[in-house]
Amino acid sequence: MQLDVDISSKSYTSANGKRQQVIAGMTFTLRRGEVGVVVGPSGCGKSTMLRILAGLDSDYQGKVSQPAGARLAMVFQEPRLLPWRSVEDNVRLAAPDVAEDRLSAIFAVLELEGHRSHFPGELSLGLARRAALARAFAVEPDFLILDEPLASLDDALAARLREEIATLVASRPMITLLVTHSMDDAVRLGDRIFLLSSRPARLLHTVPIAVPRAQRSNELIAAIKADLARLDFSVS
Amino acid sequence: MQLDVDISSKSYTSANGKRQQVIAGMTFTLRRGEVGVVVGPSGCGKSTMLRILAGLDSDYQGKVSQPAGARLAMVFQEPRLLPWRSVEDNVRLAAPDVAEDRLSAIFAVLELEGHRSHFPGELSLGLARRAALARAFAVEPDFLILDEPLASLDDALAARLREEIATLVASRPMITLLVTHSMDDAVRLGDRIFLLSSRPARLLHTVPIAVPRAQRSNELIAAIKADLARLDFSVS
Amino acid sequence: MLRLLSFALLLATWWIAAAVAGSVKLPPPSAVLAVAIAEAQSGALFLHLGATLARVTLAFTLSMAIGSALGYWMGRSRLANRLGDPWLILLLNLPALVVIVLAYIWAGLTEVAAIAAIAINKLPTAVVTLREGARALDPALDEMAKVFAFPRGRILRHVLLPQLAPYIAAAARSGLSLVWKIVLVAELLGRPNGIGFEIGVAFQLFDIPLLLAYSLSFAAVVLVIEAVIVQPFERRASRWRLRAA
Amino acid sequence: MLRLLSFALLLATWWIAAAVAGSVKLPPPSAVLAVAIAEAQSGALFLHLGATLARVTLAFTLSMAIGSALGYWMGRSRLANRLGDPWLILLLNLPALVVIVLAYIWAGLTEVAAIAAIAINKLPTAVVTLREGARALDPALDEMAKVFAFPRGRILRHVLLPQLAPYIAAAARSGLSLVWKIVLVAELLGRPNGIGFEIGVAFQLFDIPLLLAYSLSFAAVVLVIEAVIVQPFERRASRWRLRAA
Amino acid sequence: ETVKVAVQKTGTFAWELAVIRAHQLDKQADISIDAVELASPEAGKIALRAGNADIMVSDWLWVSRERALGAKLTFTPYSSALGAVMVPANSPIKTLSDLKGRKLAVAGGPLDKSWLLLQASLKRDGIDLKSQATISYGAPPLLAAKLADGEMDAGLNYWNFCAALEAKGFRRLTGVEDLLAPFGAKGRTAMIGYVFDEDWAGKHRDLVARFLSVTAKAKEILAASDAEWQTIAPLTGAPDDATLRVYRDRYREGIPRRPVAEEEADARILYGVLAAIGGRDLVGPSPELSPGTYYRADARD
Ligand SMILES: Nc1ncnc2c1ncn2[C@@H]1O[C@H](COP(=O)(O)OP(=O)(O)OP(=O)(O)O)[C@@H](O)[C@H]1O
Ligand SMILES: Nc1ncnc2c1ncn2[C@@H]1O[C@H](COP(=O)(O)OP(=O)(O)OP(=O)(O)O)[C@@H](O)[C@H]1O
Ligand SMILES: [Mg+2]
Ligand SMILES: [Mg+2]
Repeated sequence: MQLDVDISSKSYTSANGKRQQVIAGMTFTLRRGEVGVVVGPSGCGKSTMLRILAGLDSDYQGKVSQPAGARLAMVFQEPRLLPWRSVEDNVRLAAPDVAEDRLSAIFAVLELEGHRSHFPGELSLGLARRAALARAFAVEPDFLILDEPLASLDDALAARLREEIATLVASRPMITLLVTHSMDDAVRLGDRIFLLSSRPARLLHTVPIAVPRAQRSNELIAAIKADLARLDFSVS
Repeated sequence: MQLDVDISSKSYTSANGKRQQVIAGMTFTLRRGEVGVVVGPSGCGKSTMLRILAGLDSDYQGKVSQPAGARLAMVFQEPRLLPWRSVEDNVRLAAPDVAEDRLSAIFAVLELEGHRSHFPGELSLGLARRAALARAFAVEPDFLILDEPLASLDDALAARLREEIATLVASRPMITLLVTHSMDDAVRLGDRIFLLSSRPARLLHTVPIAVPRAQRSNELIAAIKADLARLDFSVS
Repeated sequence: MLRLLSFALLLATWWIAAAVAGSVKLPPPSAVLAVAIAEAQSGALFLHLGATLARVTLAFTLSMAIGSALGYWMGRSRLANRLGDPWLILLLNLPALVVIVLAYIWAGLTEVAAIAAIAINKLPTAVVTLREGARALDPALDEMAKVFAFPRGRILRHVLLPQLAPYIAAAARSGLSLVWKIVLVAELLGRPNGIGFEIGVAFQLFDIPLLLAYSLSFAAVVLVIEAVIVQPFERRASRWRLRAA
Repeated sequence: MLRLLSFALLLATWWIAAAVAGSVKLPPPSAVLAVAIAEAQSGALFLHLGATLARVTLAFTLSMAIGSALGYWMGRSRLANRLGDPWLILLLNLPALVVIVLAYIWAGLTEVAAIAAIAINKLPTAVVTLREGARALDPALDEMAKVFAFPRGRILRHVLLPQLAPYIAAAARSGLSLVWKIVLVAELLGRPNGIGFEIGVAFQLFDIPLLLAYSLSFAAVVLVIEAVIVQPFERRASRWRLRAA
Repeated sequence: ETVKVAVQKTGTFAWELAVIRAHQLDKQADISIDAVELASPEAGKIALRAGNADIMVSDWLWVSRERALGAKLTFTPYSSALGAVMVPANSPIKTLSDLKGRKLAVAGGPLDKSWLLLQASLKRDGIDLKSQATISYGAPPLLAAKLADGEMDAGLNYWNFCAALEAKGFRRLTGVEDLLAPFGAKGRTAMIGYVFDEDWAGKHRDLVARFLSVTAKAKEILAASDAEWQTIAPLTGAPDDATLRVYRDRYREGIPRRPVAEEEADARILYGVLAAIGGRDLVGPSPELSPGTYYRADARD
């Protein structure tokens, strides 16, 4: 089970009729158990790429072979909850088979226990994003796509949730693809980091991190970040 | 012209009938030229407070005296653009008197020139947030409210925009209130930092930063952040 | 309750208008009520009301179901819209009388003809409303449902119906009133019972109290259905909308 | 174009149905067209069509304007809704015949009475639809407009109307068809010209081709208005919706 | 044997049917009358066309028109009662020519036969009523009400509405049947009659004959017995005895008593008058009464 991505080009025609290339070239492969992290400037085409990988957009040039039969879960960049269903129902609708104790555990980690019966309109943005995370976790996916899952959360909570994602990833052999603007998240979570150019997005560098996630010391992380910063500067 | 805030309590009744206190006590004053930064855990009540200050919610206990006759601008936590109007129209509708060169300057800084005629649905989240920032900047407000304006942007762009906010604030004597989860933003931009408890939000600490914004060295900033981290930990 | 107050106000207005206009031009509520009670006691009211309600129910259900499905389809598929549009405009603008007369001529003066004709009259307005609703659907939620592999039924119930609910409500309310208006014509032209039949008779006799008694009996039924079933349900279903006050 | 194809298909269906059913039960398009041309040449068609269109335009404009305003108000204010609801249900479910007869009785057999009666018949369906639209308005955008101190006109044009547009479109399309249907009844019962008047005559003579010729003339007008004005406008106004394909 | 008839619930045919049922005239003639009750005057035509009725009530004008257009319908007289011009009791309108410049309500529309006959008759006196009076067309009951509350100066309406007005004290300016003689008609001509399909009648001659005799007997009963009118009073919708009396009298006057051949001869004359003024719109393609419009009970094939 692996994800093969080979997008040679993706363009949008906007309402004013102009055509605009958004992805100019992107080839990589992710294997089971691996976490790929995508980093790139705002508006470069990251979410567009994720939509293609999730099978939501087939209007592109190239070929993407999604892991066959894999259960997909995605945390969109906006929460995308059903406004007319409670937080709990939103999660249960995506994961009807989730056991009550697992659900409780997820809600506890995300500090959502008190909000189970709330409608999404009654949540703060941070809470709504966590609800979207809860939904993705509850699905127990084989292929997990996360589009900036930790934005709009405070540092302490974000750190805890990052640990949670690491735990989840370790617990099951799944393919994970994460988009983030936080180098810290990237280095702490990723097995490989994909650095994208600005629009049209092109895969500039693939930075593998060989040290297993659990063994990455703060020093190592700082070192990798420094390396990345140098790389990053050299292209943008 | 100043903003006096004295909210003793604010509660919501949710759809399931339960009543929940969100703000437990918040008293502060902001003067012209000052930048207040609000920092608090996710879901504690920050956006709720901003809505009260913006005059969007009057169902609370206490008293808020908005700066009389002040022109208000707000960057909501979500972009809140009119989906059926182009980016440029969205900005112009809020600021009909904005001069073309000023508009161009704003779009240039926010790297939105290429997106003027796009509809919001054709933007990435980061672009949409920048459009919302452009709208607030174009208004030339006397009272500026920013709810996590730099979330979902890449580090380089965020740093540039932070400078832009600093420039704007320096150029006009206005009252600014900023909510952020980034301590870096808080220390670099704030004159006073308000630390809130988790829900119900209570004003835990007010940390003034005496050194003018322009003169804050990286060391000073690191020192203040370290101080804050200690404070922060002691309460949460 | 405010609603009752408003209802009382309505009756009062009528009473005063009747007093001013004179009972020939507008009979007072009491006169109409007396006629209604007389008709009810003779059983005629219930007979006719029952017949009409049965037709309304059938035609309404049929046209809402088919109309909603067609409208949804036309709102989602450009091809379906292009193909269906001329038919839709024709059906929309065919007078009720014509449809009913043609239906009776083809299928005889039968219950089936009547109900089909009524349903055909109402169908296009449901299509038009639901088409707008389908066009306004949020693609972001579609994508969410697709990613999480929602089966069809779950999409319909939890993603589509809540978004279409205001359109369905509008189509249902105005549609029910349309069906009722057309049922009357159908009954007038070719049924031996029903409120429309009685209204026709009352009109020929120019018996205004009788006319009003039968006309209002249906409004009364709808009023009760609204108060007892529809509005409590709507309140529940729209709890998620957080409107100040 | 697809639309033309579908239109041709419609004509073909009619032709075949006429051939199968026999021209007594359903005259073929050619027969109806011949009658229409004869009526057009004598000028009668344009006279009656003109009279009806004038009434339709007036009653439609009136009822859409007032109905939309009332509907908006009832959707936004709970008080207005509570107060207006019984009246709304009554008006919705009052048969067209009754309203028209009462209007003629009170205001005489006049143009004013006819138009008022038609407008009153259509009014509640516009109210019901716009009320749903107003309930579905996004409070987040209201807040945005308030913060940036949008003046009333700007809110109406740039914030409210685009959100209400699908509801207005639904109310307008189904409303136009309703107005037209009721105009016919009003003309049938008490006007000396108009399509409804001619349909009444055709109906008395049981002259089906004449009946169809007049009925379809209005559908033809609407078809042209849709194709030339409404749909291009709608396409422009909904460019912002990004639907795949 | 069963005959299906379309009956307007408020029409006179319904009264006769009630008499037939009450006296079991149908049983005696060994036929069963299956009445399709309808609420509007035009519904009978639908019922006939749709095959739900074998017999309905309409006028020979329409039958002739339909024959000319290809539908082989046929007609046999039912009633010679026609509309009348009614004015309020104290109205200054004394003769038909006084209608000039007045507001006249005309039931049934521009092609109504009574209205055409009235126009034709006034044309002989050089009056073009259509342009010289203010005409309001509309539904008969509505116009009757309009005349009753004074919005109209005069009204031409169907006989039953006129009867009700008469009972309210309105004056009968003239009955349309009174206008016929100057055109050359020999007597009261029944415009209204039973209408049925020629082929159907051809196959059921005996049934038609028995049906006609049954209804004729009912007419005789209503002509002879005042008590009978009390029993059918609720059907007529008459609010009081006075109205019922006028209904009764007008009904009795309207019973056709002339031989069919005479009726047909007069119909031919009137057809010419109507065709001249109503034109093709009214009569269709045939310039004269279509042959076969009148049903011949004795014709054998
Ligand atoms: N309309 C509402 N009805 C009920 N509860 C609400 C409503 N709006 C907000 N809340 C609750 O109020 C609390 C504070 O919300 P608020 O949006 O102010 O949080 P916040 O501090 O801005 O959080 P974040 O950092 O996630 O944006 C949350 O617990 C939320 O569930
Ligand atoms: N439907 C669309 N039509 C036209 N252009 C679009 C559409 N969707 C996205 N774009 C454009 O494609 C580019 C990439 O968008 P995308 O959402 O993939 O960016 P992103 O990398 O996710 O950015 P961010 O970090 O802000 O989320 C943007 O410039 C955007 O304007
Ligand atoms: Mg994105
Ligand atoms: Mg917030």
